[in-house]
Amino acid sequence: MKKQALWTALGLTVVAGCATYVAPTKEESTQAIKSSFNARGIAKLDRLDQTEIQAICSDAQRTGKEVPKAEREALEKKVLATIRYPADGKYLGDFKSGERIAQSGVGMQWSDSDKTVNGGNCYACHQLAPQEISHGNIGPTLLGYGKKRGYGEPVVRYTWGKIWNTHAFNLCSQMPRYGDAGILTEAQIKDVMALLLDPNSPVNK
Amino acid sequence: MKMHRGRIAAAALFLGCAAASAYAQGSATDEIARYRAMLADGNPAELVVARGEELWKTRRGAKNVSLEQCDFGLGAGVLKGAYAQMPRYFADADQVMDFESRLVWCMVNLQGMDRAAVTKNPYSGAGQRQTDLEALTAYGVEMSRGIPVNVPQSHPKERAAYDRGRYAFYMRGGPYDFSCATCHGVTGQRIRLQDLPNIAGNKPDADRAFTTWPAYRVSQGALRTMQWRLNDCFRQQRFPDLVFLSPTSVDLITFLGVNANGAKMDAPAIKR
Amino acid sequence: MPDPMRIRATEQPDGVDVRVLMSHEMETGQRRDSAGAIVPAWFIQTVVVSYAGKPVLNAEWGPAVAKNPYLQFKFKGGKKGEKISITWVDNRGETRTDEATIG
Amino acid sequence: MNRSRRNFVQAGGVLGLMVATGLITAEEARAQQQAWNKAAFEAKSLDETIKALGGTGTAQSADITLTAPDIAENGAVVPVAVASKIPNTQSIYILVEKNPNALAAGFGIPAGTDASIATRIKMGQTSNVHAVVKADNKFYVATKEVKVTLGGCGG
Repeated sequence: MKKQALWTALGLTVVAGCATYVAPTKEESTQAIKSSFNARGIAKLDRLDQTEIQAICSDAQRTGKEVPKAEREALEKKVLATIRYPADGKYLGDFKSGERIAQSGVGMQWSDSDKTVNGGNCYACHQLAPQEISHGNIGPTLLGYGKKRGYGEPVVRYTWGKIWNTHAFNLCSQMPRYGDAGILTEAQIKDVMALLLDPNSPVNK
Repeated sequence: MKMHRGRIAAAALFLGCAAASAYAQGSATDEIARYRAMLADGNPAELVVARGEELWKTRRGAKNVSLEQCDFGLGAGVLKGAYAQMPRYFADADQVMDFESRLVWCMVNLQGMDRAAVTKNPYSGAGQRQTDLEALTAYGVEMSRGIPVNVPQSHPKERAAYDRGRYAFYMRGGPYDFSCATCHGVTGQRIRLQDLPNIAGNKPDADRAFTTWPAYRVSQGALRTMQWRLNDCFRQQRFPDLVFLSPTSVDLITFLGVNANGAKMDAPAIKR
Repeated sequence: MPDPMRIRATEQPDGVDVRVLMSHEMETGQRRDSAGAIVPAWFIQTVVVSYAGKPVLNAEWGPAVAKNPYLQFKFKGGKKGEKISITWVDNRGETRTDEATIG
Repeated sequence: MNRSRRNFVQAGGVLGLMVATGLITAEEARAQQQAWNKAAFEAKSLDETIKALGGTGTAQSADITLTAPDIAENGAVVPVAVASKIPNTQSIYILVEKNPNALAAGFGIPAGTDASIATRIKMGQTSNVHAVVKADNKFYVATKEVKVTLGGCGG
């Protein structure tokens, strides 16, 4: 049992008592994955090539070892510098459109096309408007988001950055990079921002 | 064998955590549970199982034989309990095969069918009849109902499949940065109102994830197999198209199966 | 030829319990296929269940009955070992009749 | 062939129509299909449907039990059960207010059959579901709202 735990924790390639068994290397595991997918529609095989952060966060979760603090903070800082804020300085769009974006989960699947208008699928993970009872709990509740945090500049800028690239604030966050990965357009992000931060949005009622 | 027990023990340790972070269940999720209970009797999967049994016994292919002599690992012609003990290593093919892989192997080698033709369209589309593969798989898993899962880890290739499967489970990729673990790595999580089983860290969840597939999906009006389940997970992860019977599909099914060892098969089930 | 129904008919103290699953698409006529064309409506319109030559249930359905329809009801006077028969007819005129022995 | 037309008519033909009768065979069902009540199934509302079924109006009834979930996880399959304690129940109908056509299903209940059926219907969206009972040629109704939710992560 102890050896088992050690093996799991460290990913040792040889397990005592099973001398003939050599666990697959990372390269072998990756190779198996790359041989198991076909490009289809808009989903090409380059999606299997991990970014630096994807690789680091995958390893951390698989091995149960957190990313060292210094490394994590350095990477977060690097990401923070890449966030693109709206050029016109306007952060809030239309919350009604934001609600539609929050409801829609389509986009970027091989079953979608390059003409599909991507959704944000916010309700899959978060509670937002109180009228929508079908919401997930993978992310924190966002009910009363602006009402609780206020509508000031720091909150607005942080929220924009969080949606644009969540990894600036939490390296291994499970949330998609809506701006950075091109999932939502700048205009769409403004609408989602309004859903969270317009005092008249149902989220803040 | 030693390894395999170790994993069960490790999984069992997580039980305490599961109890501590009880499911966040409001009235909405209670009502969903009631909805599911109302559907439990009269699973349309029965219709598919019946067709699968018919196909199983029908002489087909260039060799004009039935599948009744197919060897699913418990000996030629033994179907009862076979699904619960797969994926497993097959010496004749020198590889680890899940039920669906072995089914295709028998259709090709025993019945003389063309592999490319058999595997071209494994999943029925909207408004289409269930495929022969789906019907046969439904019958196959029905023949393991109530039988404890016992996915072997004695052959090195079986253990390698598990380890690669575990690696794939945690691999984040694609434009959304998702891995299997994004949705299936924490206990008590929901997407919309659907509970997400914590496959790696919660034994009852891991059990449910393996023992209730294949399932009749009411949202699609069709029976879906484990191969389909994985393919559709990756589609929603924004990955490319997981190839039917591919190494990663078998590796992940091995990972799921071993994590569910000891639990009783309860499929085909009925799901949203 | 449509797939057979699954029929369970069991004798209970207060009558014979009948549960039926039918294999049918039940297309609404509102769905579009991948090419964007409307898939024509195709659904069971009539179901008749009979015992000893007499009807014990009649049904008229529209396309809003769920795919692979399920039906459950009870009737009095049925005997164990006797047969019930069920027929459905759809809007294309296709039909299927199956029998089951009361258990 | 013991053709007993009267038996069937007395039991109350489906949707109150005069239907071809006789020994129940495929032929019988086919004959009934010829009489399928197109007007009732094309009606858009409860009132229109009742009219097409030959009624003039409905009365609320506590003697009808309509069992359906408060929330349906998927609108493609919504389990619904209706039981009537109203004497001489002839027919049971299930309607969905916000479906393109309200009437989903009708059941003729001959004497000797319990006025209680369970089936599964489709709902396009959150809506009221009506259970309508015809007894002694009068129409009664019980209503319940069923919420239809969205699910999954790719829709």
